[in-house]
Amino acid sequence: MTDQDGVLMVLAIIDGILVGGVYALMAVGLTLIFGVLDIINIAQGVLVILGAYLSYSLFTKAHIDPYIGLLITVPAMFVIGVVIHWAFIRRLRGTERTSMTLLVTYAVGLIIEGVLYKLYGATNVQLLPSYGNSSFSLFGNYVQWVYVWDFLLAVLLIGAVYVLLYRTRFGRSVRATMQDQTAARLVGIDVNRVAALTFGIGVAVTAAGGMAFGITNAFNPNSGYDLISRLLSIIILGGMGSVGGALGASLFMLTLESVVSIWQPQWAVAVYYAALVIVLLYRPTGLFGQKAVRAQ
Amino acid sequence: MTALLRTEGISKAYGGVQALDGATIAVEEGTVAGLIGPNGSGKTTLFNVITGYETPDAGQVWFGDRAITNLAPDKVFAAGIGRTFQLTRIFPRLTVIENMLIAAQARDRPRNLLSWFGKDAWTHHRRHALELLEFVGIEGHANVLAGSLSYGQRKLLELAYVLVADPAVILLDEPAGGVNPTLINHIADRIRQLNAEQGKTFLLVEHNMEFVMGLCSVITVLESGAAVVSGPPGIVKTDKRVLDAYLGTDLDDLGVDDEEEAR
Amino acid sequence: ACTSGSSSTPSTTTSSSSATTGASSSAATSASGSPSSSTPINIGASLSLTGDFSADGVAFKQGYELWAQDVNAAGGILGRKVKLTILNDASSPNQVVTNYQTLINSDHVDLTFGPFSSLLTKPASAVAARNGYAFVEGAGGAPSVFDTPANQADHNVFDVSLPVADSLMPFVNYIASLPASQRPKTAAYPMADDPFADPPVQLAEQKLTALGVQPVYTVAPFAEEQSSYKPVADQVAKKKADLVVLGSTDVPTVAAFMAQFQANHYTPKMFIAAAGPDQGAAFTSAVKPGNAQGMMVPNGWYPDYNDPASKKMVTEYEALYKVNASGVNADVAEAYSVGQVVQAAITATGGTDNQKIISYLHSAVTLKTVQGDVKFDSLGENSAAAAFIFQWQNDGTKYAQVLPAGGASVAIIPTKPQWVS
Amino acid sequence: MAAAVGGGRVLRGPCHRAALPPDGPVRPEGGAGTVTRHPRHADGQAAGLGTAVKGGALLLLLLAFIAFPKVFTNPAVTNYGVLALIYVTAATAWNIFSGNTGYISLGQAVFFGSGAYAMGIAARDWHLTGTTVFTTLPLCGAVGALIAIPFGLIALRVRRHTFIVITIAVFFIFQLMAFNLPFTGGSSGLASPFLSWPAAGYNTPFYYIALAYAAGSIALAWLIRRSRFGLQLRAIRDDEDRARGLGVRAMRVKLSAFVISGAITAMIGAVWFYYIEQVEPQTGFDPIFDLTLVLMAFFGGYGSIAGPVLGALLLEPLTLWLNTQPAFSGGSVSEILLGAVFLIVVLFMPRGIVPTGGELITRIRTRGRPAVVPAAPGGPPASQVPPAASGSSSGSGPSVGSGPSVNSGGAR
Amino acid sequence: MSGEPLLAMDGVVAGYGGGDVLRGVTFGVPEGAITCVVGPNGAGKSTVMRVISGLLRPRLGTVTLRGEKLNGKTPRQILDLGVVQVTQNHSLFKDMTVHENIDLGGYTIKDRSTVGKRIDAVYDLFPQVRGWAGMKAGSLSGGQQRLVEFARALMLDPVLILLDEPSMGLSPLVLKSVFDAARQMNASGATVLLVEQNARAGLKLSQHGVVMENGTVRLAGTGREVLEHPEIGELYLGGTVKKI
Ligand SMILES: Nc1ncnc2c1ncn2[C@@H]1O[C@H](COP(=O)(O)OP(=O)(O)OP(=O)(O)O)[C@@H](O)[C@H]1O
Ligand SMILES: Nc1ncnc2c1ncn2[C@@H]1O[C@H](COP(=O)(O)OP(=O)(O)OP(=O)(O)O)[C@@H](O)[C@H]1O
Ligand SMILES: CC(C)C[C@H](N)C(=O)O
Ligand SMILES: [Mg+2]
Ligand SMILES: [Mg+2]
Repeated sequence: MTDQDGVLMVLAIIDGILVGGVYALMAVGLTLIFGVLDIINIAQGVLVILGAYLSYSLFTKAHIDPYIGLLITVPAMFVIGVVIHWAFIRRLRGTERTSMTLLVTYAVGLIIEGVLYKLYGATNVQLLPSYGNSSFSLFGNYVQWVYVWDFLLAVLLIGAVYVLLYRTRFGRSVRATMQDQTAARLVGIDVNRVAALTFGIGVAVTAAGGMAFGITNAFNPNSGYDLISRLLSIIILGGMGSVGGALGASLFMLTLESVVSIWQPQWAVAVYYAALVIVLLYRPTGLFGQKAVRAQ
Repeated sequence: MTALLRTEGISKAYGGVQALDGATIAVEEGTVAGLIGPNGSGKTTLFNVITGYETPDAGQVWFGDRAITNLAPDKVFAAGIGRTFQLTRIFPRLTVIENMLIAAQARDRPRNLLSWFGKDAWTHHRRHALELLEFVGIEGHANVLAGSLSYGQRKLLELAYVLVADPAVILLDEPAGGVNPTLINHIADRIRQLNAEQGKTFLLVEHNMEFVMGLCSVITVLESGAAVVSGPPGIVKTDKRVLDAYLGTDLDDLGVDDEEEAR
Repeated sequence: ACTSGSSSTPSTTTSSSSATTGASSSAATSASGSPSSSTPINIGASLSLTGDFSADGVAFKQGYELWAQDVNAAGGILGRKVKLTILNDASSPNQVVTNYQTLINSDHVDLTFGPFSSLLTKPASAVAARNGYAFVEGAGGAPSVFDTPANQADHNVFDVSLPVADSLMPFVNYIASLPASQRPKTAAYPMADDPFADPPVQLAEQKLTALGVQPVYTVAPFAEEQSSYKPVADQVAKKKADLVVLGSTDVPTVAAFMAQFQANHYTPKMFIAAAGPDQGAAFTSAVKPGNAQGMMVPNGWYPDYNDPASKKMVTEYEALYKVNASGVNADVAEAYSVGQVVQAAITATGGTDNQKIISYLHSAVTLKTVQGDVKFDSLGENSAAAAFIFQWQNDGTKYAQVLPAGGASVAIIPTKPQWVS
Repeated sequence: MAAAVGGGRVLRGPCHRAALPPDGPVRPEGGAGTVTRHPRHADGQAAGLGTAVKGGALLLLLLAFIAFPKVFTNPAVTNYGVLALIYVTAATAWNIFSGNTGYISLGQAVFFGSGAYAMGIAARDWHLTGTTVFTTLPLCGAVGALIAIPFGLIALRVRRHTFIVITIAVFFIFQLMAFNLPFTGGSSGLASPFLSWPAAGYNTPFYYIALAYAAGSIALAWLIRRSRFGLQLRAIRDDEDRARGLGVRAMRVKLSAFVISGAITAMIGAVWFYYIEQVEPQTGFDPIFDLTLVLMAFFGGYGSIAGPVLGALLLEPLTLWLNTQPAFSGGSVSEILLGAVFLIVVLFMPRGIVPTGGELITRIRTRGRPAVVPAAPGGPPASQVPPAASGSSSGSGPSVGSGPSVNSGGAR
Repeated sequence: MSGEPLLAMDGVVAGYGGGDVLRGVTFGVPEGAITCVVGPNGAGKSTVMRVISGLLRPRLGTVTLRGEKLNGKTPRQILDLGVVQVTQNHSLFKDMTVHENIDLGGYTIKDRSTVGKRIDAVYDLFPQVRGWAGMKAGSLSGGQQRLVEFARALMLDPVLILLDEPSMGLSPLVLKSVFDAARQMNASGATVLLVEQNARAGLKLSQHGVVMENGTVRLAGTGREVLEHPEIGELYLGGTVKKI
């Protein structure tokens, strides 16, 4: 490895960490929905895009800064999540519940995507606040401020979700519901309400992920598809239901990818997935799996 | 005569909990042995270690003169040790009879492809399975999904499994828990009969003293992961340590009324 | 690319396989047998209105529709109105095959127009080939489109657009024309793994290196995944090359590279991308218009192209979609040209007989389109197409042809200005 | 959280104590849950009659499928048949492995694409043309099987969600290999040889080949379902560790099913390749394909043979058809409609078409009848049989939160 | 023996979708007493419990608590009326700690300080459980889990407590403490409805006995009547005082 490579390596690592923050932000909601509720949320990618479009509309139409706009988009997405759960997912039970949630979320994703096409067309857009590409220098490399904000936002939201799940009565009821619905009902938990709220929260935090995505990437209604398999693999690598794990796994994944792409960009994705396979063979419950809400 | 199944100094810790602490037991061939001990003394964990569901931190498991310590569950079964589970583990989405057939065919070694795909090759298993289901009184549920059985019925199915699988050594983890008393007596009779007629070896864990004391010729008492006493029922039930740690003041008081007649 | 080796004026009667001819005449002639002037000419196409190619597919649809509208406003072709049936293929090969089978066999369209992207053009053209349909298209430009066995047998594919491999040549020639001191010293060639994006970039790299431009980033292509863009762009930025030739296929890729370059306080002196900046307002809405300044892209068409049909198309488009001329996506013109070529063929052959149309289009005629001249070689590539290089100027409000310098309407901005914030 | 459950061994789930089925995190309360009785009748004669009727119906169905391209000769129609049957085969192959074992594979496109590429490469390198290309089908199956062995040996060491993600990972690795390996044609992919068949009947041979594969794989699925092999697979689905304790050699059994599934999928992938005449990395190794199979299986009903078949027969033509309707132009309308169809089905058939249908039938048939045969020795119950159902409970049927409630529904 | 039944089941028909499991169950649970239900495996005892606690809706018939109709109510509403159930199968939240499980037993108590007090009280009653507080419930042994479940049910002050086979898996010494606790709760006013396979122990503890068979009530009477009924004894209670 030459000196030059060493410099690029540092750069690649910084890149991985920064982009990892954005992916973590998109994955937190999925950790709640898939990892905790065991709902295979195929619509997560589309929900990210929906969040991005909400922020985009506020920004272009009402000139609300994307970060401040979260005060509106997060509650809006929460309502959307609760409605989706209340209308469709609530009815699913039994051993097919998990599999049928895939059907429901796929359908919801299709509909949201269709509506986005109707509203916004197929043209790619991006959230372009004035500070979008401003950066500061670190170890001779430039770091974009938005990535820093997104990273902090990810840490903040992940912390909030952690506190919510592990430090509150509501969080206890969520975890209880997911482990044993019957027992939860016997201790007086309204399982439908708890699940709907949790789903709502999962979708709500995705609004932040969408904003972060939209500020760092151009997108159109179809852009969500490429995200879902990455997000799934992130939360499994992090450990099902482990909110902190989602961040750790995002950083691992994006850093690896960006380091490999110094030399072999065409194999970067494959190297990440190969590493994923190897890690999971040795830690089937993921990097932070032992803290998972559910053991196997 | 050397013991058919032995464990030597098995230890197993989970975090701070020492579930097994040098547990050494021996089961002679052709006996009905008992394993008792307070809740959490490590009985189930010992079963798990023997049958390959857990890896011990230390110690050896011997089956005859073969060390089977770290064998996988299917290998242990193939060696001739079958077990039941305390918290039942049936196949909820298979029918009861299918549950039985899984166990019944376990020791077959199909020679050709056809016998893998043909089902008629094992109709005789079906007959045997139905007979056992009848014995435990759930033959009426043969074609019902096992997940819909009542708790006690599941326990009975567990028992029927291991009987139909017919291993040389049968480990039973609380076979009587949740089972109707009349049926418990039948089960005891069946075990005696299998033992006498086919020389089957049993090791059973039970909290039903009536059942254990009446059935077992040797009883080992486990406490805090170690075997503390071993001997015939008469000796064990009067041992001071057993009384203090497990049975309470004496056997006649099974936690019911004081005037409970001796059983 | 052309493996058949036939001369530039092939005789289509021999090149069409007999089986296909037999089968096709029933479908194609029955529809065109009695061209009463009242029956409309039914034209079918499949486009990616959703899915991966939707951004371009929708623009293409606008082009087809605009063409049909113009034709009908002018009284149709041979007195017959044009009726367009556009189906959505969701960017899926199964769907595109289904759509063309439906258009041809159920809707009995008279003629077919191509879909968007080389990926879908290949299976679609095979369906058309076996049914004896001419397949005029504007967005299947990869060499592999023309090499398919079906096309080699039936020669029914016609791409009205510029063959991709040579598209960067005007730019290369421009560099060659500069005095050595003014040429870029170093160049970076990042490219996405795509059959459309790679050939021109590879050719440009070869030629420019021969000219003495030192390649500083020639790493293998990156996967077209959003997570790849930032790291690759940052690596490229670190090389501080004077020239960046980006093998891109769409707007998000170019936008990502631009953003990362800006964040790295790196402005290449010249920045040319294989595709993306040609998409008009769709491009400027994804990057800051000010940053579009100086961005270059090869293409066959530009809004100021001095052609009456093109001017008319642009005016109509402006009115219809409320954008200025520079906001018109080049996809629109590609689609429009498809219509024009077919229109010329119908007029010349006096009907919608596909075999006649195929023969006609292979007869080395030169046709006029909004994209300029079109003349097909034996496998349907447009040998007459002129490659142009365009540049965004006036802070992203003007998209102008700058190369080749001779016919250029506007002078090139030789050095890309700093990014704006 | 002092004592973490579980050890490090990959092969054994750490949680041996729980009576938890490997599938189903929301732990159903033991017995509670809607459970439909197995459709087999205790009464032998009735069963025999039922089988005859079923067999007759199946035969008629098969004849209908054979007659289809003779009746509907329009290639636009037979095209639906070809694509639907390709998906029937692929979904059934998925079902042979995933439906039986409960290991949800989202990596079937690995086989599909490899089959397509195998045929493409073989035809290219051996200069095969015309119908002789079809002779490579067994080879394509062998390629699928060969890939399935290492793939399975790796992926089948982990369970549930981890397995799903590993299949996704392997899928992406294969897609990138198709992009980057020297013999795959790179991002341009491969074109199939040219078939000089007349357009009118072009689809028909493909239809019959696909039909043969579909019928063959369904028959195989059925054979497996009723065999010892199938029983072991389903035992693995319910509780793999327990099955091992009963002597089931889990890895061997799972892997066999995976290999069978991979071989069939690869062969049908090759058929698809020849039909579409191209394969590129994105179309051969298409993540949507993986998802589609799973959607089809769940839509029709997971766990039965008929479910995925029905799902494929309904969904593939429906999706294709919606997009061919100019009335839904703009594309997004057809997406919204398709989504709505899904949601409506889920609302009314929350367990998929086949299981919910079967459950309804059982519920109606057994209404007011005792559920069980007397469970213990003893005379008839002393108390009276309840009055006939008066419908007073106004449809408030039994509603238990969740439970092991799998229904066999149709073909089992 | 206090008179008015606290809970009354009248002609209850219920099932799980594959026919009726309960086929007209009628019996009363006298207030302030301990009532024990016995019967063979699969008779429907646990199903009765599920119907009472609202987990399963009956198809026909009524369940009333002090005259108030229970069917149609949600488990939460029934819980709020003071009916607490310990189920037969293990229903702990296995990946949560024992402490969290106990805490969740008091989920319906809004006031945190009351919850804290009750937890202490429960721990005092079963000191072993306090020792396991930090462990994951699923890692406990079968008997230990049973005990935790019982302890969790004691978090509320129930009017009626439903115990589905409390004796299962408990060692003799622990069983004694559980039965003692049940008796103690009964003494302080709670009505107990118990299902037991350990019929002699269960019936001895109870004032009333109910024998179920095949989804119906075969016999109801005082505990001793049931225990000494010759036919019942032979069929379900393991014979009359048979010595093994
Ligand atoms: N996976 C595990 N993680 C943590 N602790 C465990 C685990 N398995 C067992 N233990 C602990 O080991 C001890 C022994 O448990 P085991 O189940 O063997 O007891 P047992 O003798 O079978 O009790 P019982 O009579 O109640 O069934 C218990 O304290 C239990 O908490
Ligand atoms: N979830 C279920 N789905 C279908 N049938 C069920 C279900 N749970 C129980 N049953 C059936 O209902 C009948 C009564 O079950 P229940 O659990 O009430 O019996 P029980 O009297 O409690 O038996 P045990 O003493 O074994 O616990 C049994 O025949 C059983 O098969
Ligand atoms: C940019 C590409 C996706 C489309 C391009 N017009 C082609 O020929 O393939
Ligand atoms: Mg135990
Ligand atoms: Mg019960």
